[in-house]
Amino acid sequence: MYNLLVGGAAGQGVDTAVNTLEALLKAAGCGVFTVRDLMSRIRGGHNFSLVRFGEETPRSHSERLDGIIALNEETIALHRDKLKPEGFILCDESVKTDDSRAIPLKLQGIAKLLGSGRAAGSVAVGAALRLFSTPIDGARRVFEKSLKPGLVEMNVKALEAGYRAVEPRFERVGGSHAGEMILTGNKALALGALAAGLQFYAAYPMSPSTSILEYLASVSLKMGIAVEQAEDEIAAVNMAIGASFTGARAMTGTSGGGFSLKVEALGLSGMAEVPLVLVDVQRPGPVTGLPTRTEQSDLKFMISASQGEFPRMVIALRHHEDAYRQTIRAFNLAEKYQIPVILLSDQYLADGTATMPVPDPAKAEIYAPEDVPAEGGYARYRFTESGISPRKFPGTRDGFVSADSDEHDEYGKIIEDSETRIRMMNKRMGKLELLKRELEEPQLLGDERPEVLLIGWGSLYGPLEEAVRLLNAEGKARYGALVFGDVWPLPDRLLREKAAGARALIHVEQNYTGQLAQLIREQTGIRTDAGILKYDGRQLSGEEIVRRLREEGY
Amino acid sequence: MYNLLVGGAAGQGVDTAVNTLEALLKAAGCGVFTVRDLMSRIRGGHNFSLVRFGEETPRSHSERLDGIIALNEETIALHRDKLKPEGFILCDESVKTDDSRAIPLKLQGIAKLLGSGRAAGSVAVGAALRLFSTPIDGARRVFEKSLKPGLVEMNVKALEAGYRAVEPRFERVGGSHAGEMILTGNKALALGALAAGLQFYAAYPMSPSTSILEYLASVSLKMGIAVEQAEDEIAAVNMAIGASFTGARAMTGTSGGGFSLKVEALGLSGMAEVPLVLVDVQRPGPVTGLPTRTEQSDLKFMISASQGEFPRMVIALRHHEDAYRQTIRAFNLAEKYQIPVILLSDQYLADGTATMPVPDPAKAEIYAPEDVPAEGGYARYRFTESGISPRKFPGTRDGFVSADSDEHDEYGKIIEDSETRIRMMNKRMGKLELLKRELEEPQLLGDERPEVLLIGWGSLYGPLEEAVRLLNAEGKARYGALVFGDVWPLPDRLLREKAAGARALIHVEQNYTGQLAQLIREQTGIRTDAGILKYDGRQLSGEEIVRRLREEGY
Amino acid sequence: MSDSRFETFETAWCPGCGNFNILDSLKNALDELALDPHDVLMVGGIGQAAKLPQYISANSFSGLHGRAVPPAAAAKIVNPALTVIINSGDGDSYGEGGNHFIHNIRRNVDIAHFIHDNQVYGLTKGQASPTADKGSVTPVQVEGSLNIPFNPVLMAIAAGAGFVARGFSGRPEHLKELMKQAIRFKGYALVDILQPCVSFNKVNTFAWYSQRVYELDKEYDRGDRAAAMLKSMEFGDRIPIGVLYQEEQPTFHEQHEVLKNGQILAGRKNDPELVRELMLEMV
Amino acid sequence: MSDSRFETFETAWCPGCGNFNILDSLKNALDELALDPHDVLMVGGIGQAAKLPQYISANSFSGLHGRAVPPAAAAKIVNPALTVIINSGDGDSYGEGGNHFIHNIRRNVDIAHFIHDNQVYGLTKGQASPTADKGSVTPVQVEGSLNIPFNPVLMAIAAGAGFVARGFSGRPEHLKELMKQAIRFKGYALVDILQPCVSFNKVNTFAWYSQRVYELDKEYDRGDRAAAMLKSMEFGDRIPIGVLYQEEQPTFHEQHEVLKNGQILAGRKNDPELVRELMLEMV
Ligand SMILES: Cc1ncc(C[n+]2csc(CCOP(=O)(O)OP(=O)(O)O)c2C)c(N)n1
Ligand SMILES: Cc1ncc(C[n+]2csc(CCOP(=O)(O)OP(=O)(O)O)c2C)c(N)n1
Ligand code: SF4
Ligand code: SF4
Ligand SMILES: [Mg+2]
Ligand SMILES: [Mg+2]
Repeated sequence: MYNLLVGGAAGQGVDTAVNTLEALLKAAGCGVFTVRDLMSRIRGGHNFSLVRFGEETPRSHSERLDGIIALNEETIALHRDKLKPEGFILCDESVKTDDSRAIPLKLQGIAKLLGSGRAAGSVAVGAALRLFSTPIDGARRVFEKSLKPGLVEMNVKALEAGYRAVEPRFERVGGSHAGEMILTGNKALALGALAAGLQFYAAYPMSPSTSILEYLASVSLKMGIAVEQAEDEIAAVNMAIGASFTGARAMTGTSGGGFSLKVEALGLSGMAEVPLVLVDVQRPGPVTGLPTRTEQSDLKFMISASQGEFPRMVIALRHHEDAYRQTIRAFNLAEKYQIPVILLSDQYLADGTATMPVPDPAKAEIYAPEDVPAEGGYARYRFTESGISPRKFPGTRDGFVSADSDEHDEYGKIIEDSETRIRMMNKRMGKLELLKRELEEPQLLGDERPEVLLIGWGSLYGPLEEAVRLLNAEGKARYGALVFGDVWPLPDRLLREKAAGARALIHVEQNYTGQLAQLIREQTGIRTDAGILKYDGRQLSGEEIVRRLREEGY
Repeated sequence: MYNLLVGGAAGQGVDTAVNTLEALLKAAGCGVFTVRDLMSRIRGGHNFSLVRFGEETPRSHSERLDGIIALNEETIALHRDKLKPEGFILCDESVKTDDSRAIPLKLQGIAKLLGSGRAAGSVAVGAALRLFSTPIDGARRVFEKSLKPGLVEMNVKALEAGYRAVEPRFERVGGSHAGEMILTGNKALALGALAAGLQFYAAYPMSPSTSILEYLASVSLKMGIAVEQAEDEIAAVNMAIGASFTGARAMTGTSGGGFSLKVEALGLSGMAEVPLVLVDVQRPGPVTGLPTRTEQSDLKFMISASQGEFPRMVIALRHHEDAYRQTIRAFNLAEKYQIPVILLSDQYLADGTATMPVPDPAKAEIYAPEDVPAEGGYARYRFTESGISPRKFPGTRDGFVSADSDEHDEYGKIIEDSETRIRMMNKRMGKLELLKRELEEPQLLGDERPEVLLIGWGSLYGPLEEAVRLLNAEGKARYGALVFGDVWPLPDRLLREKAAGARALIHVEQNYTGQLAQLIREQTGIRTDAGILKYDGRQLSGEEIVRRLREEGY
Repeated sequence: MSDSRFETFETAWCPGCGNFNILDSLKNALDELALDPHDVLMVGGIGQAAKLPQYISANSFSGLHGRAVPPAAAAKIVNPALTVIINSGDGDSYGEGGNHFIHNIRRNVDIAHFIHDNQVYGLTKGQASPTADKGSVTPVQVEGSLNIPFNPVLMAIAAGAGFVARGFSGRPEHLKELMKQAIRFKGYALVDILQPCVSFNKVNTFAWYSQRVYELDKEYDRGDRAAAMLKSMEFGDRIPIGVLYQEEQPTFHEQHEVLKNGQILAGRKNDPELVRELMLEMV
Repeated sequence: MSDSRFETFETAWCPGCGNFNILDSLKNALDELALDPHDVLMVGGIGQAAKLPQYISANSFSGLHGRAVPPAAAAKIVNPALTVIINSGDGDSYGEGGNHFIHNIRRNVDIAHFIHDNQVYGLTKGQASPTADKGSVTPVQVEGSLNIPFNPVLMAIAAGAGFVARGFSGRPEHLKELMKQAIRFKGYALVDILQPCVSFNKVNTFAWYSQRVYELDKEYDRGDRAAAMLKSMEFGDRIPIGVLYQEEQPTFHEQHEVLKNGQILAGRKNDPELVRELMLEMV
């Protein structure tokens, strides 16, 4: 596996260069994984991406760089300390650096000769690929997909010029990923939603969730669905509830601040028993925080948001394939139990790209309730043996369909009596018990019988996978990691089992307070022995987990 | 202690009758406690109040009635089963009932003779007071305070007529409460706020919090403060924050639904370090739920509301005196630590009235920070040894004052670097540790070394006090109750101590999931053995707690 | 009307409340439009007015305070075969829900929005609503409301609404006709309904309104936006009722590339082949 | 101006952005008004425009997206000695913050509200804002925006604002004068500022606006509300800039029984004797 950093100012073409790189690496068979480190601004500042590639698709970034593509001087200054001794720095010849690893090229010169300095990135990408002994055959096709027709030829030439400018240095890696997709976590989630039958998406722009809205909008005409930018997040969630009530599979997405505004309507979905999928793409808080960076600090908020008590499910997304699969599952669980299901993602996963096999959307199982005939007049909130009231939609001739935010009777009419209240509460809360049968245990990574058990959730999957691999390779002890996807209700079978056998339990989280560890203590009584926490908006790498574990003495 | 129920349709004068009763009982020296059972409508339906009085001020209602004032027939049907065998039912002679305890009177007849059927309630009140051997000397003064001048005479006469219509039946009770206040929990809270220096209150009407807004508005001119009805709850909380930032002690209040809308700004208070007191008067959820009834189901919501992590404090109000005292404390803690402090009340306390000694507002301690000179230019978010940055207000000549919802540096300017982020997070979260030194342990009721320890919070104080009294009177075991006021951060010294000595721990809560019990498990690892829960919108009485404890076998 | 297809139920309103006539007018309007109750979706927020959807036999959505419009618009978006009608209060629609009011006018989904305008928050016992007159004294506005009253019809026209009317609960026949027109109108249609609250508004009573309202006559040109704005500013000794402004403009559905051909999203599934094509674009 | 009392700082805006001129105009306006920076409170929400308060040496409050107005109004309420100015975006002020926009006009607290109107959500990379033209194509409005554009000046006049102006970032001197008038105006004052976003709005550019804007001249009667509404509807080939409407009306403070005498609530304590009196009323 190799690690390449591409850095420059916002607007300098870091993204274009990375896209080209990714596409050509994939075309050469590599599994690719990229994380994006962005500043909250449109131009200027310093942005960089870490592109990692190898035979298998990596699931996390690494701190040890094999190469740097520096579109400006700052990039070298900021990142050279992570470059391996044998690594390289591709930069324009004008850049002043005393680093012996630098390979100054006429990036600008070549690009300008070809017509525009904007092609400089392509020159660098060509050179980098040559250094990694990777062919660039598919270049034209790649540019045809990503660029305006007029720019294709120039960039192909720039890429080729870069390719010719250096000699191969690293052994070629590759695999069988050429036929896979390459996509961000947000797109994987969006595809899952479409496969699950999404008909209505409403949202208000907010980093890092906006690309779900934008992607769905861009395909809405093809798919024949409605994608609506709402006037605010409150409208977005209430629209999604209205759409779902009327019979369309509906979703709404945002980040923490927008979710805060959806809290009341979250309860409406629970009370009115209207299925709803909500996405929270986490970023560092509180409030505006660090808008374009990553964190896992909304867990407890998701579990207890909104006044009163009602059943809900919270699923943390671990990686790209998980995002696709869990989104489909979220729609089915929301519909089956008529509850809100929250998908908890974060910037690391949402903006990060990875290669991933093309799933078969026709095989996506779509929950379809039996059409129960209305006995004696349809009652939306009928007390049934199963605990679930059959759903119908406005327009049915079987009766009238209602939704009510007040406490209500079976027909959805306001009540205040104690008996009906208790029955309705029991009916709703009973669904939490039913949900428990649907829970997926966390994924166990590393050793089957770990002595040291790491516990994490969501997008730390990749870094934890890497960490236990590195740790077990050392062979000093048996390390394992449990990475939770379902976080509420909390599955506890595997945790109890593995915790019982481990000598140390360590939670690893991207937050200050160790929220999963707290939840585990509340739900199971199990205490962790130490925690590795990070809350500066940058994701832990596998290497950092290992390092800090050592510091903690495990 | 006696228990009297006054019932009728909304708009029939239940409230007026109760106010008169309360005032005259207090004038006679009684301690009085009234709970209100209201329907969410303006006219019609069935409303009733339970008036309890005795030598000491009761802190909870009782289910065993000594008398009923029935302003309509329905009242008898609904409540007669709770009437003691020796109890009475005062009703109009037109009411048909076969209950031998009924004392039919010409309530309407006398009232109409005096000028208006609306005085019927006063006739009944007069009769009831006579039955309890309570004098009615202060009647005129009472009516002069509560009625339009034209109605005073009529009601005095009505009361006297009722008084003459029956003979004393119960032994007089009384005490030394004549000089005390009688007020609702919401008013006690509002007085606390005023004593603490409240200058700005913004809110949007919502039951059962509206009377805070209305009371403060009614005294705003006298006090010279600003009370603003905002266009929505989001505006209310953001106005309160703006006012506090500018240097006024500020508060905002609502119920759960409104709080849901304030969640984002709660985080702003935490991030921008702007002191804020927020009131959540709980009612049964989810969402609209049962708008005029009671519940304790927002606890976990309050503790984890808003994205990201920041310090906050949550204080549950237990009774009227507590409401006054804790509100003052909330303002001081909010200001000292520059954090949001949430006061968690509920309908039972908010709408319930009680007698309470007049506190001395001049003795209310008001936290006043030292005026630290700005060294080298004022920095709002200065890193200091104490962990607290000196506050100044816009307009100071010492420098510029800023507030920022983005992560920021000492001067409040947006930053994105890792180092500053970490220092700022540590600075803010460090305040949670400082807060722990301020915590008040829960109040221990009953036995000092309980074998069976009940655990509750907030307004269950009264019912729990009654329950342990009843239980200990039986003498079968030693019972105690710990009633939490400070719930976040959670004080745990007394709990650990008493839990260690008890053979059984039982949580008693007005919710479905046992939220305090969960929190205790999360924070201390201590598990309860059973729970007594109620979520039908009606408060547990001491008697019901005892009964259900027996059912659970304790 | 004895052969009505719509039943109404017992309410929790105060005797004498202006809401009763509104319910009657609505029932009659729906009958005269010969709508099948099963195709009608009544939407409300929270408040006295917002309880109306609970009191008539049709589908109903009783959501959150201030949030009646977004679910109503979405319901219509996913199933245009439904007749979607909102009945809600002035506090709900213009106060808490003000942002949705403005922006759904801009969205122009084909729904009818009937606002029971009693100038108070009825259910919470009488505080000033946005339409309260300056100086109104309430338990919160103890010295009288200071705010410039919200003029819903003027605001709606300014925001671009295509159908803007004012009705009066004391003129139920006239109101019924307005409701019919609003329901028939293609696009967002607003009827602000003057509704006396007998419990909390002792100023703007039936009598007060009856002395002031007058019906716009045939001469009035409802197509002139500038004139309509002027007319909308008339609110005092004389208060015009009727359709203040009407001008068809493309609805949300008519302009929407997906929906313009009558696509019904409710109950629909996606074609996996199309999803596969999207995936292949990422290869 | 070299002897300015206001410093400005390095920004995170794109080179060529319309925001720079706005910052300059503001700085010059504040200087010419001879304000002490310590008495100025700059308030913003979240967005590119909303970063402005961070870029000038004054007190600043950078709150939540869409929520600039409520804290600004409250700050002025509790300390009327401050000059309170909001700089924020069109998405922030009219989209997320639409309800506060409407209702704070009604409240008429003496603050100035400067809205950088670039017709897009800049910071989130170019989606349509409420003021976007019909048909604007963006990453979300892929088939072009369907919504009726929000007309801020018309809406403000309809809502009852006493000072409503439109400026253009490409006419900084003119803009500066508008800002000065707005700040001096007693009551809520709105200046909607046409602000080209060079990164995301490729239609409404400096050139596009320069060809269209014209300054209202002396003849124009800014006191005629009906005419002002008509004028506000002019937005196309010709776009008027200047003060569209101005009419003093009682401010919040002037009407408020507590505040009208200059009461400053900031830093104030309550008299315990008064609290005691309230308590005794309950005895
Ligand atoms: C989020 C939220 N805030 C406040 C309330 C309390 N509330 C219920 S009804 C109402 C006002 C209703 O006024 P309006 O919409 O004018 O209806 P009316 O009762 O006058 O018909 C309020 C403020 C609520 N239910 N939810
Ligand atoms: C509650 C919330 N929703 C969404 C966002 C994301 N957001 C940040 S800035 C912005 C739009 C800014 O647009 P505008 O106000 O027009 O300012 P501009 O950047 O164009 O100057 C949005 C949607 C947020 N920060 N908070
Ligand atoms: S309070 Fe007013 S609006 Fe509500 S039902 Fe009674 S009269 Fe009607
Ligand atoms: S994105 Fe647009 S508004 Fe924002 S700084 Fe760049 S040019 Fe200006
Ligand atoms: Mg109303
Ligand atoms: Mg903008």
